[in-house]
Amino acid sequence: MTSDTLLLSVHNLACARGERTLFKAMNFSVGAGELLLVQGGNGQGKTSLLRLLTGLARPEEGEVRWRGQPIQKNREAFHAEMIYLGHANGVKDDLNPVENLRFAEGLQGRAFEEERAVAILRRLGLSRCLDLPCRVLSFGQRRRVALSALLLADAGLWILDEPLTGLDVHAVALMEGLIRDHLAAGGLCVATTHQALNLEGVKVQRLLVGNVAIPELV
Amino acid sequence: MEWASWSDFWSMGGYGLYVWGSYGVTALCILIEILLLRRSAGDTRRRLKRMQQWEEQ
Amino acid sequence: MNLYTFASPVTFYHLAGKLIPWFTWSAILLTVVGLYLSFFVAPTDFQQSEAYRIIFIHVPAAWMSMFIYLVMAFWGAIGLAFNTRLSFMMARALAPTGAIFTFIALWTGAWWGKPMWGAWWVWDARLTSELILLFLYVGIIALWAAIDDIKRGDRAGALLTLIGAINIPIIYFSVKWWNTLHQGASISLTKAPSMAKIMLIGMLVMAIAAWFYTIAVALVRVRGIILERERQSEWVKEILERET
Amino acid sequence: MHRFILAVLRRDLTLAARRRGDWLIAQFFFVMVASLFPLGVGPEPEMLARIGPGVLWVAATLASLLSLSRLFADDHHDGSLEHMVLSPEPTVLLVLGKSLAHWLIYCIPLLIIAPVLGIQFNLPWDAILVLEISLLLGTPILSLLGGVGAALTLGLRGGGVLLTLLILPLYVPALIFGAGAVDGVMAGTGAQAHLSLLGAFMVLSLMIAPWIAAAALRVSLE
Repeated sequence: MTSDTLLLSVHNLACARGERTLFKAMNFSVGAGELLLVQGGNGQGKTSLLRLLTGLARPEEGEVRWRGQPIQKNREAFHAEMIYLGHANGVKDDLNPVENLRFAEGLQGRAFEEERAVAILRRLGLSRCLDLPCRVLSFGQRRRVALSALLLADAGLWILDEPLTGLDVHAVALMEGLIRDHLAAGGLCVATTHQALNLEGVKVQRLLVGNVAIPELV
Repeated sequence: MEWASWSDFWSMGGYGLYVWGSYGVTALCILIEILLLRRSAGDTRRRLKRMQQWEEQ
Repeated sequence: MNLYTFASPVTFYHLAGKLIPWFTWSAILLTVVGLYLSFFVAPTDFQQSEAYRIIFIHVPAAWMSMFIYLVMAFWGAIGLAFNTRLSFMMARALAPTGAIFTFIALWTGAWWGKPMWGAWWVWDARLTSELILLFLYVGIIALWAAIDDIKRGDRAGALLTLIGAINIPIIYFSVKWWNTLHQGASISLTKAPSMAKIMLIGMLVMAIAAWFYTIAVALVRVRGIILERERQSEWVKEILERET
Repeated sequence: MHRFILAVLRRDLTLAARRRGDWLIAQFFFVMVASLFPLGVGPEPEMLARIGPGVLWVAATLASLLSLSRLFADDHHDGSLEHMVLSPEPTVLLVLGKSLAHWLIYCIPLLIIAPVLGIQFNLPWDAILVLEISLLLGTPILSLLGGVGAALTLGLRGGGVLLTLLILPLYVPALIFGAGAVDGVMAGTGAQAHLSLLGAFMVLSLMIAPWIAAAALRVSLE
C-alpha cells in the first residue's frame, strides 16, 4: 500500500460505549471515488463509528488508517484532508454565513477566498441571507451554511453524519449532486443517513452497524 | 508505665477531652468508612446479580 | 507481557481477594502496637503534657493525606500514558480514603491546637495547605460524580489529579510564605524540641498501619469497581453465582 | 502556528463584540462584589485600605470564573468546537488562543476598572500601581488554569459550579502573591519578591496548563 493512494481503512476496530460493546473486529476500506453508507438502527453506533473515523474518539481496539498510516500518528496530515459534519452544524448564530465561512477557513489554516465562498453560498440557495446573522435563519438554511463550509474546504475525505436532516427536497437533490461530483472528482465519502438517496453511477459500499437489519435505502 | 490509675489515663493530664475527641473522631471516621464500604460491596453484588437475572429472562 | 497479566482485571480481582486479609490483619496488629506505644511507652511531654499524644494520629494522617494524593497522581499518569484500565480504578478507589485522612488531619489539628494555641483554627501553613488539599480531593470526587461516562471520568479525574499534584508544592510554598509575612502561628508539631525517638517510632508504626489500612480498603473498593465494569464478562457472572 | 492562534483570537473577539451583554455582566459583577465589602465591614478608610488588595483580588478571581464556564461551552453546543479540534493545527494552540482571547476580553477590562475601585478602597497611588502590575501578571493564570477547568467540565450538568470547585484551590498561589504584592508595598517591604514569584507562577502555568487543557478537551469530546 503506497502512501499516496487515497484510502481510508479500518483494521480490527472495536468500539464500546460505557461497558457495552457496540461493535468489534470491524474491517473495511474505502478508496477514491467510493461512498461508504453506514446503516443501522438508533443507538447501534453509527455516530460512534464516524467519530472514530475522524479521530475525535479513540477506538477500544484496532486502528483507523489514512493513506496506510494510523491517523493518531499522522493526525495533522489526516485532518488537513478530512472534513467532518456532525449533528451540530458548527455554525455561529451571531455571525452571518460569509463570516462563518471566513472563520471556518481561517481555523483550518487556509486562506479565505471570499468570491468563491459567496459563489458556493449562492449555489446552495443562500443568496438572500448573505448578510443576515445565522440566528434568524431556519434550521435547513443553517444546515446549508454548514454544507457550504464542506464544499469550500475542498477536502478529499468527507465524513457526514446525517447530512440530509432538515433539508427540503431541492436541497436533498442538490446534496446528491454534490456527493456525486465529489466522488467523480476522486474524493471519498463516508455518510450515515436514514433517508433514501438517489446515487446512480456511484460506487456504493454498505456497512451495517449493529444487528438490526435495515431495508435497503438506495 | 505512665498511668497510676484508669481515671488518670482517661483524664490525660487534664487534656482528656482533646485527646479522646481526636482519637474518637478518627475511630468514628474509619468505622463509618468500613461500614459504608461493606454495604456498598454487598449492594453492588446484589444489583449486578439482579441485572444478570433480567438479562437471562 | 508480564506486566499486563497483572494489569488484567480478572487476575487482579483474585489477587486482591487473597491480599485483603493480610493487609487487614497487619493493619489491626500495627494499630494495636502503635496505640500501645503512643499511650503506654511514650513519656509525658514536659511542655505539652499529655495533649501531644494527638500527634500519633495527626502526623500519620497528614502524611497519608499527601501520600495518597501522590499515589493517585501516579496511577493517573500511568493510566494516561499506557491506557491501563486498572490504574484508573486504583485512583478512584484511593480518593475517598485520602479525603478521610485529610479530614482527620484537619480535625486532630484543630483539637490539638485548641489547648496549645487557645484557638480551634489558626491559619498555620500546614493546616491551611491541608485544607486546600481537602478542597482538591472534594473537587476530584465531585468531578467523578458528575461524569457518567466511565472512560471520560477516568481520564478527566487523572488530569485534574495531575495538575493538582503539580500545584500542591507551589500552594504549600505560597501559603508558608504568606504565613511568615503575616506572623501567624508557626509552631510545628514535628519540630517540638522534645521530639524523642520513641515518639518518632510511634508515629511511624501508626503511619504504616494507616498505609496498610488504606491498601486493604482500596483493594475492597477496587474489587467492587472491577465487578461493576466487567459485569458483561463470563467470569463476573460465575463469581456472582458463587458469592450470592 | 501564530497564524492559527491569531485566527482563534480574531474569531473569539468578533463573537464577544457581537454579544456585549455577556461581557458587561462580568465587569459589573467585579464592581458589585468589590462594592459589597465596604457595606459588610464598615466604611473606615484604614480598614478598607487594609482589606482592599485582598478583596479586589478575590473579586477579580470570581469575575473571571463567571465567564470561564462558557470558554468552550458555547462552541461545544453549536458544534464548532469539534471543527476546531479537527483542524490540522495542534489542540494546544487552540486552547492557548482561546485562553488568550478570554484574558483579553474579560481580564483586561478588570485592569481598567481596578484603579477606580482602588480609590474607593482608599489605596495609595503606589499601591494602585502595584495592584495593576500584579493583575497584569496574575490574571493570565486565571485564564490558563481556568481553561483546564472549563475543558474538564465541558457539557456537564452544573458545570459552572463544579468548575469553581475544581479551579479555585489552584488559584491560591496567584491570590497570595498578587494581593501580597500590594500589601507589601503598603507595608513598606516592597513588592518585587511577590511580583517575581507571581511572574514565575504565570510562566509555569503558561507552560503546563495548555497541554493539560488540550488533553482534557480531547477527553471531554470523546
